[in-house]
Amino acid sequence: MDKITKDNLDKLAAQLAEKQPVFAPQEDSSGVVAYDWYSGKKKLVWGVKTRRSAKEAYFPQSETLLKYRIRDGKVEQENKEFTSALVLMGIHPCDARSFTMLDKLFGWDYDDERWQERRKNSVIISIACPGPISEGCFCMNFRGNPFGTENVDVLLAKDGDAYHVKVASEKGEKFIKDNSKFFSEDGDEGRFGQLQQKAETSFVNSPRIDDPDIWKRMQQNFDHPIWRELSLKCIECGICTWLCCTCHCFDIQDEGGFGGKRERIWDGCSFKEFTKMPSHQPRPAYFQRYRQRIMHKYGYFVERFGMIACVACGRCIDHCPTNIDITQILNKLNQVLPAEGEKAVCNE
Amino acid sequence: MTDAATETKSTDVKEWRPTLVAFLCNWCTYAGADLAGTSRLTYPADIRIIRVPCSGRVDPLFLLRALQDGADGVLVSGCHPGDCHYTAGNYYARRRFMILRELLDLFGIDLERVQFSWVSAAEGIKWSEVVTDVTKKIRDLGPAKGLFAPRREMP
Amino acid sequence: MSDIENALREHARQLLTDKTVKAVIGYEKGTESIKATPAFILRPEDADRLIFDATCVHNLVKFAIRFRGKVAVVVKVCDMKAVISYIQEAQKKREDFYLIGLPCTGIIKRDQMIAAGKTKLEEVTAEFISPKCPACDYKYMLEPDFYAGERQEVRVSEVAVETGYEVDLMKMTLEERRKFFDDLSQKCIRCYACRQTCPMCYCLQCIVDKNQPQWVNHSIYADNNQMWHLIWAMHLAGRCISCGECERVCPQELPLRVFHRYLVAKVKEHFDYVAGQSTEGKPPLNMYFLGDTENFIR
Amino acid sequence: MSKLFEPYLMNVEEVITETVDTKTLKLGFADPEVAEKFTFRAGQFGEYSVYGKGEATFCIASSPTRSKGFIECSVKKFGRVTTELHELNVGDQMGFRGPYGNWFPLEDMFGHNLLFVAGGIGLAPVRSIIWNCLDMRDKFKKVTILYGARSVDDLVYKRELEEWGKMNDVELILTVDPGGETPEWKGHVGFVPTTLEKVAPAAEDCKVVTCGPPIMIKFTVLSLTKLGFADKDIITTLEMKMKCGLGKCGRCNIGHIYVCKDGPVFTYEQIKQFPQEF
Repeated sequence: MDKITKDNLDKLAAQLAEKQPVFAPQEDSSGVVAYDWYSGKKKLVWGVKTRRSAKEAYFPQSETLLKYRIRDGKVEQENKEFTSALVLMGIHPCDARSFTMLDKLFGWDYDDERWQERRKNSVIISIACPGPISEGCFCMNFRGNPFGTENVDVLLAKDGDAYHVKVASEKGEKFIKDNSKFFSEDGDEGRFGQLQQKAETSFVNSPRIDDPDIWKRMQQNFDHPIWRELSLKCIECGICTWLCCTCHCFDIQDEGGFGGKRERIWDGCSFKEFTKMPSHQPRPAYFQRYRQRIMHKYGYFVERFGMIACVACGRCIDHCPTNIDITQILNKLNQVLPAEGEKAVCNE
Repeated sequence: MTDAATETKSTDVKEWRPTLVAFLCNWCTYAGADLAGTSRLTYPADIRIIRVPCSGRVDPLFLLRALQDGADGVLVSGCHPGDCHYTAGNYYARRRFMILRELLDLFGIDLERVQFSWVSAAEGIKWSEVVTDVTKKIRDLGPAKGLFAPRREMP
Repeated sequence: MSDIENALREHARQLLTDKTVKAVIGYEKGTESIKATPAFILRPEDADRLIFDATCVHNLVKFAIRFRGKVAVVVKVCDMKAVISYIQEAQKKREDFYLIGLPCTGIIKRDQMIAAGKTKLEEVTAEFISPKCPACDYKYMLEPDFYAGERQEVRVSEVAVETGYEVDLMKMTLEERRKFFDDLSQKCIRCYACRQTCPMCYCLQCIVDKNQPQWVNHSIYADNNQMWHLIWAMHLAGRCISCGECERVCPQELPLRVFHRYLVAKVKEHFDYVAGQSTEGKPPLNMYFLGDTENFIR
Repeated sequence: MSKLFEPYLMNVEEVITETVDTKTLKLGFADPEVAEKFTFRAGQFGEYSVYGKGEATFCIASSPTRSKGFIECSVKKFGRVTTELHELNVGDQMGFRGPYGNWFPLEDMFGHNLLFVAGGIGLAPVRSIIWNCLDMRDKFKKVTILYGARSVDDLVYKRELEEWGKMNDVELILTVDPGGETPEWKGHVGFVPTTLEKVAPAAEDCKVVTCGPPIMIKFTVLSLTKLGFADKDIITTLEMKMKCGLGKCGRCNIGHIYVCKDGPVFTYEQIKQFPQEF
């Protein structure tokens, strides 16, 4: 087992960034810690919960798909090239776990090459959480782990000023060998396990999901009146969607006149325009849009891909302007929805 | 950015000529500009005229979008107060642009790039003077490079 | 439980029992420390959930628009300006509201408190009080239908303008201001939480969502973000009621109110108008005087 | 597929004005290699893009048996992209991605009576399957087409309606909404479901394909059920806003169904299982 000091971690990021894009948590001028592409201008901050999730590395909020130019009605188009060899540093284990879910989506039937290529060619260096790093954290309730190694190549665990290193994949082993000058021999072999145990036990007080199998009952209660009541608080902004690890809906828009580009841009089901067609709006009411978000994560996605589309990072809980707490919503549903196999009687 | 605008920009810096977008009220300034033409008055040809029904029709969005899409300056011109074809359009416009100017000033855009004038249908001479003066000012300021913040593309 | 809360619950229960209102919109305890959340009380027996303390930061008036018919809303002194503007702009009628006033001594800035490691209401100090609160004069510009607790005396506010803003933009040069806004718009992620929470943004379809023509492009590059901020500031010029909700909800913690604070001051200077003071009259950009200044026009 | 979002360049070869607000575009592939390889089934859709304005989803309106190397689409002027599609002239270029989605179960329809019920621009996908069936006429028994529009002027594919009317082995029933008729109008007057009940086609051994505005589909299906058609014999195609067509962008969700991948063609039996949100 190896060890790396904090100073060396900063230096490692700076050195890697000379050759390839490095995605790492940095502090911006308003004091918000968020993942960004390393440019050396902002301060690197390790182990603090980032404001936005790591999906941005592979699936940026807006991305140019192609460029075009029109001359006399004739079109020239050119697919936009992209870099796929990325290094993702300081990723939270929950963020890394979310890639499993998005892999399923971007890889079913049609392969999204932008996602897949980047996934394949990038290295993920994760920093384990010493416990809940914000009030919203509840990953242990949803089969996550503060020391989880799903999709992770190298896992670092903070201990004082240094990090213990756990190699989690072959790619990670190669990465450490290539950058061996930053790492040193770790004397204390058992320490990593101790830290992990400590972190896991500290999750006792985090928000609890009463019944993680709630999805089985949600689908049959699509028309339950509870949805109307639950959605009253929602102001329909995009915070939960934009900050979420697994929200993946997008829009494709053209920008420019005779020369321009086609952009892929995040979109969210809480916005009215999401499903609006000129002739027809399938989800005209507040509660329908809100229900879509919850149902998609905990109902439809499970049915389609066999897993809940939530890694329990708690960002939506922490930053919702009106404090809509997803764990509370699930617990409330758990209380009011009838047992499996029965259907609620809709009185509206 | 239109083709014409791109091509103007791509030419040699020495020969740089500004792109000036003007929103003219149909009833006064547009007729005034017409008069300037029929009177054979000359003024710089850097101006691109967009005819609107009234200066009150000019939404701040028009000006902002022109600036975003590469205009080096914008000009709004309408009827003198009291002469509006629709009675009061220019009065509303006056208030709106007063606030827009304050906002753009706060935002760090040189106010010389955003110009307003009242030119009536009889003032062909005034129109040619206004255009000459505005164009000169914007030429002195130079190209509006990054009038809006540069884009940051993802790798 | 304080007297205010007692009176509030008692009255809410009464209102719902004799069906004066459809719902009572108030505050209840949130799921995280020092956080309240909007509560929609539809049944008399739920009235006991209502609370009121310094964590009740939200402006609840916008939620009232969602209900048809009469609803009771808990309004702080600052929120009342939204009610006034709704009546002034003919979005709601006075009789659609049942207004519940209460004595408020200031609300907290939760994000800053959490960042400073303070998680209890007792730890609130002056620096964690919202900047709009010291400037408050405790005077309801529209008389509420019911007042919970003991009536607060109108005071002369401690400070003339809001405090707590370090950035004084007009002292900067043009280039510095540009840099400041470039930085701001690079960070914006266009979640539109500012728009959605703004009580004065009630359009059925926002200009940025209209696509014929597409005035503001959807991608989040800085120039498009600036278009959004500028056009939003323009649409709120003379209408912004300075409630500070946009800044509170911003997930990127952007100082969004720099635009609005500046325009509020300028509207006052040019047109001698302050939004949310009277249900009569029109917002300044919807009217004109023959003698308005025009020194900037050739 | 390596370039998932890169459309094929298409040449506009012909523009046919169907009604005041509907045009049919005949699009040929700019790349002859693609034109050679391209195949589709009746009922599939594609993403049509006008560069600079965006993409929109429509079905392919031509029949696979009759369009080799080109496709046709019929567009009603509604939103941003459709308006721009109407501006295109012969010789202009646009983009097309596809074909996506499933298709009408042609093989299941062999040996049965067929009933096609369409309203307004909803005839476009149905036209594709009608021509497909008529080109293998001996595989089917009786063929009935019921088509309605708001007014006589709003009937699309007038030339082909005439052609179908002349065919001996096709029964064509036309109807217009009350108030939309002209003095010369010889067809029925009444909404599509009403006319359907009046005509009352036999339900035995019959497959129905229906498409139209959502409200029409809803009542047509009710009428069909009343006439004794089985749920599994009623086939319709759904309309949802789509952006990618690939089952990724998430906006065509109806429950766990992605209309762009599992649909757009569904039987009424399937639709009954979905959450009522479309």
